[in-house]
Amino acid sequence: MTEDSKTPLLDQLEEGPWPSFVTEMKRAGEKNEMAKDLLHQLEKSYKNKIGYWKHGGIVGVRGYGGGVIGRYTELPEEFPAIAEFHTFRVNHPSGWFYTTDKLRQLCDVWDKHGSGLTNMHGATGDIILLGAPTDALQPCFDDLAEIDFDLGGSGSDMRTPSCCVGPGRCEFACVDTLDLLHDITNEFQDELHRPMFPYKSKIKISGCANDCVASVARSDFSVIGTWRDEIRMDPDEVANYADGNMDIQAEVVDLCPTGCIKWEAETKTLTIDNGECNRCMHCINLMPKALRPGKDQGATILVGGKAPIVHGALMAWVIVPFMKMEPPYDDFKDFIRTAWEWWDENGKMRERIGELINRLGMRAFLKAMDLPPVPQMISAPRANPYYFWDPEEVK
Amino acid sequence: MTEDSKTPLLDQLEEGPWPSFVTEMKRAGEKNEMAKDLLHQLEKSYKNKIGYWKHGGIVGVRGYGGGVIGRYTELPEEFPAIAEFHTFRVNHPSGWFYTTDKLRQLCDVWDKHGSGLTNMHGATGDIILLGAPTDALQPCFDDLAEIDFDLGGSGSDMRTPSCCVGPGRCEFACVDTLDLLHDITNEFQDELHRPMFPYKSKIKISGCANDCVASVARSDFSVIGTWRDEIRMDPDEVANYADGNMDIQAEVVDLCPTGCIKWEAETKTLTIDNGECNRCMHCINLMPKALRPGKDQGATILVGGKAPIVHGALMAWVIVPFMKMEPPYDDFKDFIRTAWEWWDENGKMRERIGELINRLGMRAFLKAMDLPPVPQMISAPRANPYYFWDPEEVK
Amino acid sequence: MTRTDFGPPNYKEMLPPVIKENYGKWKYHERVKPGVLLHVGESGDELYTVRVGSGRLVSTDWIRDICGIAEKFCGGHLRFTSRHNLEFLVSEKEKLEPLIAHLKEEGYAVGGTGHSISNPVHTQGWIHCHTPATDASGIVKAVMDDLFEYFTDWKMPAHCRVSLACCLNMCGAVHCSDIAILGIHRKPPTIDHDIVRSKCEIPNVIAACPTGAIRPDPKAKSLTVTDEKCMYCGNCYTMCPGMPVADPVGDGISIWVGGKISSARTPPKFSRLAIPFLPNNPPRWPEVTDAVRNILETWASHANKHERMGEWIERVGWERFFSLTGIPFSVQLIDDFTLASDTYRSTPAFKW
Amino acid sequence: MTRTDFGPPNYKEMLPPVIKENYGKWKYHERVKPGVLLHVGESGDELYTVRVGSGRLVSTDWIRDICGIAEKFCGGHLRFTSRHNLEFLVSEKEKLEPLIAHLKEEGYAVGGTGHSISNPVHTQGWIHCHTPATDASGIVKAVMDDLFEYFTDWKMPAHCRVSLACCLNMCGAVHCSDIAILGIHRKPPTIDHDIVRSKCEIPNVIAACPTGAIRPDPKAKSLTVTDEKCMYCGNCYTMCPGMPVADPVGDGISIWVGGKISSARTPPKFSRLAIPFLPNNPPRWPEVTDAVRNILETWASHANKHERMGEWIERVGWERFFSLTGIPFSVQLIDDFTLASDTYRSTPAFKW
Ligand code: SRM
Ligand code: SRM
Ligand code: SRM
Ligand code: SRM
Ligand code: SF4
Ligand code: SF4
Ligand code: SF4
Ligand code: SF4
Ligand code: SF4
Ligand code: SF4
Ligand code: SF4
Ligand code: SF4
Repeated sequence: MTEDSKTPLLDQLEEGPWPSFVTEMKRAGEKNEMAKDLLHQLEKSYKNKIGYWKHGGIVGVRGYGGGVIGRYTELPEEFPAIAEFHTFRVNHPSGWFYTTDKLRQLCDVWDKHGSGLTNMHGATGDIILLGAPTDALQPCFDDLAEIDFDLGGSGSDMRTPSCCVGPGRCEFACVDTLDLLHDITNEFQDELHRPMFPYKSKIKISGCANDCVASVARSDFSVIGTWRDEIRMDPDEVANYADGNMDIQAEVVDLCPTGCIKWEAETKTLTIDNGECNRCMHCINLMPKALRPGKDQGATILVGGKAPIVHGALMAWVIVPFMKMEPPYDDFKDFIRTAWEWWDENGKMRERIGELINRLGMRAFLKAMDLPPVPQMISAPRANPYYFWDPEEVK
Repeated sequence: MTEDSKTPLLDQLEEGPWPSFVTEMKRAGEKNEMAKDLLHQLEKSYKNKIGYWKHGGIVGVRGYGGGVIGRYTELPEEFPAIAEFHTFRVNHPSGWFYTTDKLRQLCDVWDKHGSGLTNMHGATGDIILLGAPTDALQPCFDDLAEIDFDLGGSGSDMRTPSCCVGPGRCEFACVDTLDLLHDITNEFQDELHRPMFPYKSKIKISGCANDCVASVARSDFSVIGTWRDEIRMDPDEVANYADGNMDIQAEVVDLCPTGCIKWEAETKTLTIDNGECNRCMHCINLMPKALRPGKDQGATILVGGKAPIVHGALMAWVIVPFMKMEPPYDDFKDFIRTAWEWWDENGKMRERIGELINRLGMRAFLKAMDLPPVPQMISAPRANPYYFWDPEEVK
Repeated sequence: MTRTDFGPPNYKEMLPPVIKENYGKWKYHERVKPGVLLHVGESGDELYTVRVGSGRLVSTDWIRDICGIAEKFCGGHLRFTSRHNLEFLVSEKEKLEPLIAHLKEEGYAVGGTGHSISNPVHTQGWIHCHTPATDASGIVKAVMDDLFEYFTDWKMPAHCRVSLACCLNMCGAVHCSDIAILGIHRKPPTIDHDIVRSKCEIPNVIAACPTGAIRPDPKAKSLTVTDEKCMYCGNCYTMCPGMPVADPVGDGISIWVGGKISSARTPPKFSRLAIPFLPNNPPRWPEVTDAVRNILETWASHANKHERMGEWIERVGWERFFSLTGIPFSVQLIDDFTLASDTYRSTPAFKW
Repeated sequence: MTRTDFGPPNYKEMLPPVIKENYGKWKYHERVKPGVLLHVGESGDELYTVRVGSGRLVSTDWIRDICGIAEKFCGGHLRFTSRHNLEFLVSEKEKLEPLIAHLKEEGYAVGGTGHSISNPVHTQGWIHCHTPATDASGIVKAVMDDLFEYFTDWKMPAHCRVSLACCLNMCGAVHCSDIAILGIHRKPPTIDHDIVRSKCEIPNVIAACPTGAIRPDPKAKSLTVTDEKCMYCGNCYTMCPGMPVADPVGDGISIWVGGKISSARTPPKFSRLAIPFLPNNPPRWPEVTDAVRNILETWASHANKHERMGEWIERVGWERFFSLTGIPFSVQLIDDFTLASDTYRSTPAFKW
């Protein structure tokens, strides 16, 4: 840090063990004016404790209704290079797996057209290419298309779906998250690229109840792998865990939420009353070598998760306790389409599907989906007497 | 049951081991036309599956705004004796203790003026004298006054408060429920007898967290006895329970909600980490001979309990975690008065205080009560970011 | 001038001597046998309580009867409980068994203490209220006849509070009962325009409707109800006799379970809807008594010791409650009122 | 015509050979040491994963750097995680330790697996968004520098997810995090009437306000805001640059705790407000880093093994959370929004 540094505050964030985004901005700034101006504008924000971006008109590329977020600085005179500083949302491959070849191609395109700065990745899962002027958008996209990178979602469309690593590297996966994701992303290209809904709609897929892609909290459609039969057990490996340094009683049995698992220390016997197991994954997580999900696998589908705007955050709710999930995933696609249709017909502007269900009632949604009510949908029945009877029901 | 019984349906309810209200109605009907007509109208209800009462004008006695519920049959031609059939709500003595002399006096008055039927007691706690014509109301009340029975509440007033048996017969009582009840009932005679509030207001007092008067569910002001120091323990009696047929580990320790109680079977030692005890009463309930509430006693005051009309039932909420409860109970009376004042000023017609708190926010209520927010008031902090800051707070 | 505001009789004058002497100085209690409690004072004094079930709707004759008994065995003292049972207070141990024998002879129901069901708190029903969707005393009688063994005996893992209210007003703590029997209307009011025109103040009726379901019908000089907005509360009928909600087909019973008042072990809980509708079937409401018995016995045979209905259900899960009781799960049970979203399940961890 | 709708690159082409061969046939995993996982296939094949912390906001140079490393040690394959960490996938065991050594030499942060904190999910902040109440990357950097030992080591009883969002939109799963750092505005928009008149479509701005706080001001041909109704969401600013909500004094940070996503043991939970406001204090936000460390360490030293933040708090109670952390309890924490009444305490059973 030289004495006349123009970024004395940010410079302090180059110290310390955690990777420094300031260093990254400086690296990009060495070859790119946009990155440099961005750094200086940020320094100004740090000084004045306020942001300097404004919302602008809609920008984009031909044939797409979304995928680019328009952004303009409030201080174009001071920071001319970022007068226009739009970001691309580029659809990532399932599970965020890359070959280095592919990544290098991407870097080349971005160095050519944009700031050289990226987010790997955005909170929805896209590759975020951070900052390009309006003129560069189309050429940049053309080059991206050349190397087979398509855009992700933005605006009132299906957003880029994402999934956990699943069968790619996880023994717990009860659905082929990577394949399902790739399949539906391709199936719903139109919905992804052309805003047509009342608001955004997100799909996230986790292979098991650990929900490593946080689907339950932040997707309108949360797909979570599970099984219907019995946890598979290798008794020898159970014993091995006990012989290791695991206190099976305290760490596994006492923490089982249903109390359906028992441990006999003398005989080193673990027994599970599978009928009472709620498949929470805890015991399996602790003893992956000894316990495995059952073989009759599929997914639970939960609907309605979202952030707090406007009525408070929602977690997604169980709507289909179990659905088989095998290619071509027709049941699942039909489910999504029917739900979208209902939402599209009934939703107000900027009303997510969970809010719509809340407004019109679960009853209306289940009816539209032609689904039977089952206790798995609720944590408890109603505690109030305010059920509005349909005259049909009263005879 | 003779063949030409006029009450063939009700007659069937004279059979069976549980005391029969039909038998009671018949007993009263033998000397009283009102009771007889009531029985016959009820038979008609049983036949047609519908009630025959209507709401009528307001009836009452001189000097009182409530205490009598007006009632008129829809079928005065068919059942002339109950054309007017109003009930008295008579304020019971604390804890529903009676001398037989007192009860006999009451019976005499009621046989003289009314149907001879009663509810011992009504759900709020009053003695309900069931059915008298309009003309009889004042003379009946005069006779009641003669034997020192005053009216209870009805309409938008303080309703007849009630309490558990408390120190009268219960070793758990941490407040003198009977005395407190008697004292405040007398203190608030005006509020009890002259509707002056937006809606009804109920006070119930339980001596401990067992809440034997169900105050938390059905009173605007729920007073529940508790203590601040340590559970008193008699180790010898603990050992006696263990030597009896109590499985202390399973029945007491494993069910302690805070896990603060430990049992050493070999040494028969029970230890309680009182700092972590939430005073739920479970262990004391099971071993009253060995465990007793602490000595620094007082009450928790909860506010807002009510039935579901109109926004759903509410249970009362902790507002004062601890208040000493000793005569003349000034702190408590001030608390009630201040709360009523706030409610009276801000409440809409037919809005209970709990609903008002819900509408205006706990913040407004605490401010009006000049009470500091403490975590004991909540089961969890807010999960939504929608706090509306007071400009005063933002500097 | 009439005397007013003199307040209730002073409880102090009602207390038996043993209570006066041991007031606030009770040391412990024992549950002697079903229906009989023993309280022992620090002084060593003993007080036996014999609890007797009451129909609550009683005649003055009955009151005189029990006064006679209390005079004979209890020095002329008795009390009622918060659940409307009758309690004989015996300070002389030698009178205890004779009292019990006498009570049994006379057909009184001794029980209701400890791990038993107690008297169902209940309301007026067709006896005296204008908004009931069912009767109160009759159902209670039918249910208690059926479950009598659970009143006189300790056959359950914990205590179980059954309550009844004849309409949504829920007079009584019905909404927090182990098993609640609740009368419900299911049809909007029918409108008798003649009565409305002649007897009702239209603005007041409109204002009384909590859901804004009532609008003026200026042409007819009367009112209309938007049926889909009506939740059958009967507030309009209270204001206007031309708008009855009661209806022999629409009215009936709903069953709620798992509520709790005490804070022992777990906090108080609301009861939750288990059976949305059973028909009114007087005089013995067999559908209701069957349903209550089924729920009670399923709980009693599956719960752990000291585990209340709601605690048991929370442990095994509502999905298990429905599969074990065999009660069909229906759409009515799914909440869609103000706090609905707190009752939806946001986890794939449930039982099949 | 440009090509459109061809979809993302096919993941199959991205997978390293060991994954292709063991796809869906992994048998178990072991946590070798902090930052290193071993997955073993049914075939017996082994796959080591080395997890590396990332600042997420990275340059193309950095991407090329990591590509170089992956080419040297991993056959040119790598992946990112759902929390934006980088993972090197090593199929040849002999390359594992050299890779780790190389990473350490080059200053990469290896860690984030098992019972550690992982990369805080975060958002744009002052870097690229128009509604932030704080920065994102800077606070994350400050927090992770401070808590670095918890990233590289297993010193906690369970894993702990820290997340950050720079405004109420809460991009990311902030609302269900063990510790959430949330930027908040606290002042209603200031109105620049000239800009409103010249640049904004007044009806659209009014319609955008979720609380109905904005009304037309026909005289001024502009708008007014009812301050008490405004919850600072910035929706109006999105529609109209004449209504900024950002403000150096009003803006800052709130801290939320106890959220959870997985269903392991207990269902997912929302994070709940613990500290209503801390000032923006760039570049290192010491109030925030202190608060996060205090909460994390209080939990880590009191919780049982495998007990997440929210599980611990539920066990000991929120009153204990506040007394143990020493965080003052303030009125802002008491809910008064839609589901508020579900968060009030309806039992006298609490701790002092
Ligand atoms: C007499 C009465 C108080 C009164 O002022 O009238 C009373 C008296 C006693 N209650 Fe109660 N309770 C009485 C209504 C209640 C109520 C209110 C209600 O049912 O509406 C409750 C709350 C019910 C609920 O939680 O839903 C109540 C919850 C308890 C509990 C908590 C039980 C639990 O584990 O949840 C205890 C503790 C116990 O049973 O060990 C208790 C304990 C007791 C003890 C043992 C207290 C004592 O030491 O004397 C008394 C004898 C209990 C028994 O029947 O075995 N009492 N008790 C009430 C009798 C009603 C009846 O006729 O059945
Ligand atoms: C007599 C009694 C039932 C009984 O059989 O015991 C009763 C009877 C009536 N209640 Fe009640 N309530 C009775 C205790 C209760 C209780 C229980 C309590 O006080 O502990 C509640 C629930 C607690 C509460 O207040 O929230 C209760 C909640 C209601 C409500 C709903 C209030 C609410 O805010 O949700 C109404 C509706 C209303 O006020 O318009 C109501 C209204 C009525 C009315 C006045 C009907 C009406 O709308 O005009 C009933 C008159 C019946 C009649 O003609 O005799 N009654 N009512 C109880 C009073 C006897 C007594 O004084 O001892
Ligand atoms: C790589 C990743 C999936 C991916 O597609 O990218 C992943 C991978 C694994 N997770 Fe995860 N989880 C990943 C994000 C998550 C998330 C999402 C999040 O944090 O936003 C969650 C939910 C967090 C929450 O509950 O708040 C998550 C909750 C779990 C759990 C449940 C832990 C618990 O007890 O609550 C397990 C089970 C365990 O840890 O034993 C688990 C287990 C695992 C295992 C052991 C699964 C396996 O057998 O391979 C993987 C290694 C875990 C480790 O780091 O030690 N994973 N895991 C994600 C790594 C993120 C990171 O860089 O830190
Ligand atoms: C870039 C990204 C944050 C990041 O740094 O990673 C982002 C950035 C924005 N989000 Fe977001 N959201 C991003 C993921 C999310 C997520 C997380 C997720 O998708 O898993 C959420 C929570 C989940 C959800 O959708 O509910 C999220 C919830 C929101 C909301 C609130 C939506 C709600 O219903 O509550 C808004 C407000 C809106 O839509 O007007 C929003 C709006 C925005 C806008 C468009 C601001 C606006 O109002 O115009 C931000 C643009 C920033 C910019 O200029 O770049 N963003 N946003 C994430 C997208 C990257 C990607 O495509 O991968
Ligand atoms: S969600 Fe389950 S299947 Fe997917 S990565 Fe996590 S643990 Fe594995
Ligand atoms: S998966 Fe969960 S519920 Fe099932 S046995 Fe294992 S710990 Fe228990
Ligand atoms: S509430 Fe407590 S003090 Fe009152 S009777 Fe019940 S157990 Fe005794
Ligand atoms: S009163 Fe309750 S919390 Fe306290 S030690 Fe006894 S059982 Fe535990
Ligand atoms: S519950 Fe309803 S019908 Fe029954 S007494 Fe109360 S107000 Fe009347
Ligand atoms: S019954 Fe209640 S909800 Fe229906 S119209 Fe009448 S007042 Fe309104
Ligand atoms: S959290 Fe708010 S400020 Fe931050 S990126 Fe998302 S929308 Fe923008
Ligand atoms: S900030 Fe949000 S709530 Fe406030 S005026 Fe603007 S749109 Fe309305």
